[in-house]
Amino acid sequence: MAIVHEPIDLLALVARVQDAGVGAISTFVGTVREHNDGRAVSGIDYEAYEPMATRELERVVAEAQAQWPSVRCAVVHRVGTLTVGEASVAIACADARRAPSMDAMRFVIETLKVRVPIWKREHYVDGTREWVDPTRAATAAVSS
Amino acid sequence: MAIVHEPIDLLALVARVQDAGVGAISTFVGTVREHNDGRAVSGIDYEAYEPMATRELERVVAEAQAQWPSVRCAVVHRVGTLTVGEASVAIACADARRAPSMDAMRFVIETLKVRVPIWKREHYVDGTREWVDPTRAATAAVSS
Amino acid sequence: MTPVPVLLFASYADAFGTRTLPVPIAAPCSVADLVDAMRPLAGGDRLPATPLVAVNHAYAAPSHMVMPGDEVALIPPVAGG
Amino acid sequence: MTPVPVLLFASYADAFGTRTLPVPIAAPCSVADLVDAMRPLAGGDRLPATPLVAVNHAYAAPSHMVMPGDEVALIPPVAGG
Repeated sequence: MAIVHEPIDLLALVARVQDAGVGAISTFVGTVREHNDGRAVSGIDYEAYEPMATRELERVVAEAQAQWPSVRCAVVHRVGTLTVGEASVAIACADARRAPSMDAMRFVIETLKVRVPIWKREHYVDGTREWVDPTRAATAAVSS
Repeated sequence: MAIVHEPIDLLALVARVQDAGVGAISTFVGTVREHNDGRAVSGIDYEAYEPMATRELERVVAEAQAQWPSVRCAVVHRVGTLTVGEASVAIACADARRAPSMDAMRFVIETLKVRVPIWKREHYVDGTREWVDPTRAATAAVSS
Repeated sequence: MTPVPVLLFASYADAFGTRTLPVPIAAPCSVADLVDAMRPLAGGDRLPATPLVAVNHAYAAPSHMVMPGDEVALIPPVAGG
Repeated sequence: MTPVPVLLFASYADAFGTRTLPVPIAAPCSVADLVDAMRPLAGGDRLPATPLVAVNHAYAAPSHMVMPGDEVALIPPVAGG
């Protein structure tokens, strides 16, 4: 469970949950895409309240493991400026069986998105930048 | 969509579905585990009816794309003798949004398991081998 | 009569001791008739009541007609993944 | 009175023009009172009705008491992933 400033290594994350008792590994990778809400995106700044984000990620994983006790989970979220196609978050959940690995993976990404103190500011091709607010339909544009 | 005889390269699979419009990539990896139904497993032989398995994989992916038209899917299944911890199957489903990528990934692994003509013979630590039959509670042991 | 070659895999290949079984029946014939023609052969007692059959790489119903030259395979319970 | 330093991030840091805002209120005080003391400050008009607050790296209810030395942060709507 970590906030990192470097590109995410998916295989290293998978290796952390791998084990001789594991038969299924589900992963989720979030990437920067070139469009959002109809606007052309050139990149995203990710910012975190790092000590709290790390603790929230640990709490989310602990809750997943309370619900699916045999699942092994690892999560990493990147901060800094990312370009289109780069991974911002990666989750790996491993279990003897596939259903718990998939259910836990989904729980972790859905819960992470509503609770972990991380923010993103999109850079648009037109030169503006904007903090993304999922609680509002539209956000105020801030000139870059 | 392929049957391969070499170790699976997860990152290459992810790269095949990656695209500037992609914001979410869900993957599933099936691995050989050291226990099944309480027996100690040392490895698994995977066998496929290769031309049909390839076509069934293509059909499963086509059905996923009919249900989630924007999802990009790639699947690879390995055949041959695998040891504990090695990946037998990998699926990557990418989309602008996470829900379709996760739903399509789950559909592909569940459908693959009931339809694609691939078989596995477990090698047990006690020296016996057995073809796994998911339709029967117990399968007949064949001495190695 | 030219026998119909049937491809066998996994436990079925073990049961019949071969990966290609010449089945003594003339095509055209139904899938059901083809399976019935396999039952008296050595290993045929290990077939389930309605084994899955593929014709030209697609699952085929018992009533499907097998034509000369078709690629026919018996599909044991699958266990991929 | 020693002001309570409040950590700000993202759009809130932009609104107040700083990443650590000394809020003129004496601890102990409730989270609700702390937020109210921020509203008259420059940028305070951009706060929502009930902004999320974290005390010592955990979300805190409006009635939670902030003690001297606590690490207090205002949490804008999160958008990770």
